Amino acid sequence: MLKLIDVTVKYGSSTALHSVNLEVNQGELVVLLGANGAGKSTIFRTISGLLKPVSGQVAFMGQSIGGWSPDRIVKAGIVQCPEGRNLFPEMSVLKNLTLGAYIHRKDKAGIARSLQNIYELFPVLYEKKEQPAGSLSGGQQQMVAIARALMARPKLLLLDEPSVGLAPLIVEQMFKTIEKINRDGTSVLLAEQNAFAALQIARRGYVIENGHLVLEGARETLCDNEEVRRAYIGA
Amino acid sequence: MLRTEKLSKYFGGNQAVNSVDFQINQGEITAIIGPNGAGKTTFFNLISGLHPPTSGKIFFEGEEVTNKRSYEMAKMGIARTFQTTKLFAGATVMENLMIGHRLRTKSGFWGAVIRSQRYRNEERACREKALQVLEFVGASALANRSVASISQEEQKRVAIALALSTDPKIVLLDEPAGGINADETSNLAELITKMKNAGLTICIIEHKMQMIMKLADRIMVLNQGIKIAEGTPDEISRNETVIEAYLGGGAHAQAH
Amino acid sequence: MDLFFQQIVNGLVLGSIYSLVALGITLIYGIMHLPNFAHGHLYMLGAYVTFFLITDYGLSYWPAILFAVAILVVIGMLLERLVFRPLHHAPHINSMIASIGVMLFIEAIARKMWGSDYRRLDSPYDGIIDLFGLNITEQRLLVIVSAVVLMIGLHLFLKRTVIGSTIEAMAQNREGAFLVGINANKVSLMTFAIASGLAAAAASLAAPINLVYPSMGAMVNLKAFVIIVLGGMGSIPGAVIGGYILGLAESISGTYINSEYKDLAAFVLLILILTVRPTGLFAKEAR
Amino acid sequence: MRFVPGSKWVVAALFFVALAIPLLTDNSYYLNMLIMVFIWSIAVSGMNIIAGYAGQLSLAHAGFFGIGAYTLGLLMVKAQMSFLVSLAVSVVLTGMVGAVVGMISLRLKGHYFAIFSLCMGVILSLVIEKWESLTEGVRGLLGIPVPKIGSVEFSTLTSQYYLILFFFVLAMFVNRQIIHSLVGRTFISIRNSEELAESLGIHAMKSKMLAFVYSTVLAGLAGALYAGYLRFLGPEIASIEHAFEMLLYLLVGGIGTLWGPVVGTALVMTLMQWLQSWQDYRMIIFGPILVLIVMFLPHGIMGAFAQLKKNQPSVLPDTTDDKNRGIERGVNDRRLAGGESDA
Amino acid sequence: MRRVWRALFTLSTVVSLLFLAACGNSGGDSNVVTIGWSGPQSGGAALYGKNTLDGMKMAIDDINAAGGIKVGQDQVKLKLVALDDKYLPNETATNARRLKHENGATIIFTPHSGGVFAMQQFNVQENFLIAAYTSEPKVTEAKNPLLVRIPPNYHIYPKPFSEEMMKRFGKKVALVPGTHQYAKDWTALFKQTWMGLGGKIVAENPVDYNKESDFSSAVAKALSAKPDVLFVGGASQPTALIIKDAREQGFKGGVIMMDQAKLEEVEQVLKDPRLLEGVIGVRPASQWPTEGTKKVVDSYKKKFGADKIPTSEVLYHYMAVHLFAKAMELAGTTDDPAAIRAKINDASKQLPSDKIPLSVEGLSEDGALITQPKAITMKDGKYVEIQLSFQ
Repeated sequence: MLKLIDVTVKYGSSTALHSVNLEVNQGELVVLLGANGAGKSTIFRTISGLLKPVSGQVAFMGQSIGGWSPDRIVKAGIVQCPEGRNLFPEMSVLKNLTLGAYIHRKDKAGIARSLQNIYELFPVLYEKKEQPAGSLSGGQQQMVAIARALMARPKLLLLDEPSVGLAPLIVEQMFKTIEKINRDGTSVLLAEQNAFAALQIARRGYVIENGHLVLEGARETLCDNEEVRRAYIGA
Repeated sequence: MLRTEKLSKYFGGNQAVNSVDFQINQGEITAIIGPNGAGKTTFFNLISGLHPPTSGKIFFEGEEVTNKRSYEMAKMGIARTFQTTKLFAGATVMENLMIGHRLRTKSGFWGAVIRSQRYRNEERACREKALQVLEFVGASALANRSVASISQEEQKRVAIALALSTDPKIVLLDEPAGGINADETSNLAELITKMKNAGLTICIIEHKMQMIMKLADRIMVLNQGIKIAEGTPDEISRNETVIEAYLGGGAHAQAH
Repeated sequence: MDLFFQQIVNGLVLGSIYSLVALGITLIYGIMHLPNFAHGHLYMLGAYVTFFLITDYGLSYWPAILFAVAILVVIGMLLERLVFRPLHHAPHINSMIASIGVMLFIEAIARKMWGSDYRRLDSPYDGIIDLFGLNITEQRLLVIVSAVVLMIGLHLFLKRTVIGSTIEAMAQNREGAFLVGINANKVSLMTFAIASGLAAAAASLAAPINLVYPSMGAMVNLKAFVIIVLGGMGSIPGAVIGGYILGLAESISGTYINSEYKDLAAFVLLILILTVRPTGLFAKEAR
Repeated sequence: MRFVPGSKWVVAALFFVALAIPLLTDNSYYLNMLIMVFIWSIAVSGMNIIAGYAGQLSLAHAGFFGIGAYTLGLLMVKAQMSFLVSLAVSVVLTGMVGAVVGMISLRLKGHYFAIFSLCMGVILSLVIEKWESLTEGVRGLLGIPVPKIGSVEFSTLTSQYYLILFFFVLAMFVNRQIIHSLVGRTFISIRNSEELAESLGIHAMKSKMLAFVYSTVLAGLAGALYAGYLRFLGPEIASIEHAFEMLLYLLVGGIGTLWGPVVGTALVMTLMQWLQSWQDYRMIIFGPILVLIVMFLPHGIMGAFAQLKKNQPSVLPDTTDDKNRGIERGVNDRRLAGGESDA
Repeated sequence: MRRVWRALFTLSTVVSLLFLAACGNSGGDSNVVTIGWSGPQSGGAALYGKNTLDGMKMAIDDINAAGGIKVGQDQVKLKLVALDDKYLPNETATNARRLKHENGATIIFTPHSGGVFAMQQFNVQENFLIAAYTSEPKVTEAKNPLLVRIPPNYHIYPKPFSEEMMKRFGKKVALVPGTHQYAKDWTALFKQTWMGLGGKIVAENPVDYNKESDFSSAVAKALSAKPDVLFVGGASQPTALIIKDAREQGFKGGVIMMDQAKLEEVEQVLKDPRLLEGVIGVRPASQWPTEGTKKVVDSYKKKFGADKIPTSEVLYHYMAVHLFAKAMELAGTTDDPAAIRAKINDASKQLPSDKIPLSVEGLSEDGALITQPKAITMKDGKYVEIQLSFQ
């Protein structure tokens, strides 16, 4: 479904991604593990068209999307829920969600249905729908961000560290929700440093370090890998 | 040497740092760890004077410095690096480093115009300081390179050199090993040890656990702006709360 | 007391015009972070276009306004496309200078094409209304009412329609806007269109109570900048309220202090407010 | 020296050419143009210090030019003070006003500072225009005597030329000394990152104040020389159009370069003179040229030279850094900013 | 990198092309004498500048069409070189030097006092004649030997204006003049005269006629003092608007108009002559009762449109060019400014009144042309002439 072939990205003269090869198949939930600054967000930003690769290919559903503008990529079906959330802080939750469905803006009935689904998934958002998004707590904002991404009815959802800054209990909930979203048919690429929590719901994963993909494999392979354990727990 | 008392910082309604009591001891390497968004960098920003705390107190060498601005803190001997390597882009490494020692110089406008004796002495002192710290961090060869043209790891070294050129007592390092590879990380760890051996007090934020576990004398763990644990690396790695917070609830069983 | 109320009305007329122009500048600033110094000259163009549509093409007042707005919308979009979009990734100071270039160009073109003469656009609403003992011309009332209608319209557009809210979305979080599939170029094009249209509307409303001449936009432009700094750059309510504050401050200070110093009053007011609130009255809190 | 056309030998050669010019021509039009270029170069180089080096775009400098000019004029006309004393006082007074304005305005950042300073400029020019009892208002200040130093009277164009050349060379010398010194580097460090500079113990406000006051002093000096040369003053000299013009000279020449202000002033002024032949079309041609210049030579002429020489992006300030105000910038701006955290 | 080179190349090409083109213009012809002009062609005063230029252009075209002037044995044609100075004195100084040294102009016109003051610093040294179109008295106080002041002195108006208005409407006047220098000087003199005649000033509210977006609040303030007479002064169109605003706000008294505003232009804006009842002002130059005036007004209308009326700037400049041309003929030289100026007085007496508008009676000692304007007022729907006394 999504394929990155030898993608290299630079910031000025420093290379942020070195020939990255990555693949997400239809219906999969793939996790991208890596420490801070390893290059996870750079991959995501590249897929979403916010950064242009200097070389390599990004393909989605058989089409090369490298060099497409971000809005065109969203229309193609790749929607990102970024790490910084990037909500519209002064707009109400509802407005944020409505804008999430921007590409379907003519489909009023579809939007209403999506909203219904979202409220089932995150009941708290229904209660807070008239509040400005910026006034919500961190966890709720994270929910708005994911919900907003879902409103676009993505084929592939990119989730960049949804657990950042959330209390453990909420993290657990969040992961369950992500699992459910995936079960409902959306392919998910999840970036996490919370390795083991993420590996519980993902079937496959990649490990990135300093802009290189250093490891790739199924859940079991990664869980058992000494490198991964060492990198994340330090023991 | 540096101590905080119930230090808190709120951004709007969010508590970034919540009532943290913390101490950095002379000559030690103290590490601050915690998941992303735990408030580590905010904490650094508070103790380096970049942001004023909402409440609480900061003491440095026994003196209260709570509302001092960052340039005052720097003059007192607190130097820091930033998470994203901040250097003065476009200038050469040497030009960057000379600014680092500016706070120890006195000559101003007129001195510079007439190139007074004192000014020339001070400029020489800045240059010598720059060379000295470059040598210390093992980057002498970079002196005349433009900052934009050197590698990530070299930039990290230069950033540390820049902090050192202020003649600090404490150096606060914010993720010095972010974005560099394993070999480079171990070189960096050596450098940090070297700094400690040279008599500097160091406080470090880092995600690379192996490195921290080896380097640190003491570790504080922050989560959600709250200090959840403090102790030696051994104590920390056995601490249930830490594992819980760091690895996520469900991961607990798997981690063991 | 009559004088006081008379001056309030005059202040509202002035404030309405200022607000409409300032709204355009603040919208563009919110989206592109560009202080568009050429905006006052778009206002001037709007007045000329209306004038010629009425005198040379025999249109009546309202159709002329509509056409003038349409023409200015096109001009605004051309400017965005030809000048400001290519400069979007350059340092901001460059697009600022470019806007000065555009400003010089528009004024020179206007002078070349239409000469420097003062022109007078007659209002079709020349009657005088006696409102609680105040003499107000219909045109003045029309300026106030139309401005309020336009502002409400803009408000509804921005808040109630999905297309309109893309403008606010871009201003509040640019990257977030990209990630929900909003096309940045389309939004900035639309913003320029709206801003130029507002300027044209303001100009065609104001033209009958003043004169039409090539440098008519310069002072309005400067005042509009005072207003958006006053209200907080990029803030829409700030532009509206700031506009009325300035309009009223000018007419009141002109009456009770000295009319010669009232321009000074506007700027001093600004300094005072910024000394107390460095980011203006309605600026968003820095995150 | 890092800047190609500013290399020592070129500068020395140009200096001797400048000295020799009055011997080579008696065309007073050329001399007058050169004098104007010198005067405005001084003022623009002042703007360059605060905008190009310290990174704070000030549009108030036409106002300070006006203060310098009027102080000299008023002291010589109304207090019958000598030229040198008046010159000194006007420079000092401009600096003092600059200090007060700086204290209020330098707390603001980015576009706020730019537009605030624009309003300050408007206020200064309005004060000059409206304070009739002092400045004679719109009528203008008449009868400024011929500048005299000791027994030397600067009544001829040639003598004025040398007088102003002297101050021009002096100002450029001081600029050079400052720019290539710890003080200048301090300014640059603030332009690049106020946060980093402060964490290195640099009192940013103090340095910005120094840069601002010095830059207003240069503007004041230029104004005072202008008054002594033209010997008539109208309030227009402090107008906001002049501030825009100065910014234009600066940007065309190359902001943040030592010689940019001089090159830009000379080039644009000459260009404007040439365009006189087009009369009404002058601004119709000039406006688009300006837009093209910022599109294709965004770093100005000296910036482009520096780029050719160094084969890499030159030191270019973005004086209006939104990050200071917590606003996310556009997609590619991040790439330009060169690096970002991948959190 | 290539982009930068290309840009530098393009820029230098453009600049050198401009240079070549500019050089092409200069190049003297011995049988052509250049008249210089430096004034505003852009900015707020551009219209004023254009009017002065139009007058000069018409005069020069007429003279050249008639074969030029006869200087000594040669038949010489006139050429006008106009440079924009944006109303800025320093630009005037630059332009004057350029006109003198690049174009060989001996006579340089400028329509603003700042420019005149700037040129006075060096015009004797550099040997050219200033044709100053300004009423500023200080221009002539300096006794510059190479200067001719063209427009009439306004000192003669305030007294008869005041007397007439006091008689008809009353002694209370409210002032709403412009903030430009000419308006200020005029107002100062008017105030002195009005009070000297026992009148009272009930309000003084100057506004910037060129920049103001809405005059209504200034007018409202002035009217709130319940004046019998309103004093206004500035360019015609804004002046007309002020009168209109005042009438709309219910003012029925008299209006004294400074001579800068032209009654015929005010009329065009107001449309309804009833609004002009009680207005007093200077008789339009275009209504000067000479054959010459009528002729020039007609040819102006032919050139610019039937509804256009030449302003006094146009007519005075038309007249001035003829005057200087005549003086050159009499002096027998086109490049000796002192000799030309010495013949101005004679020339003014020899100008044919059937061809030249206005009538000039000579040159005063301090270098100002002597003309005799007249005043009119609207009374019961008709213009009535007011006698001006010359002391």
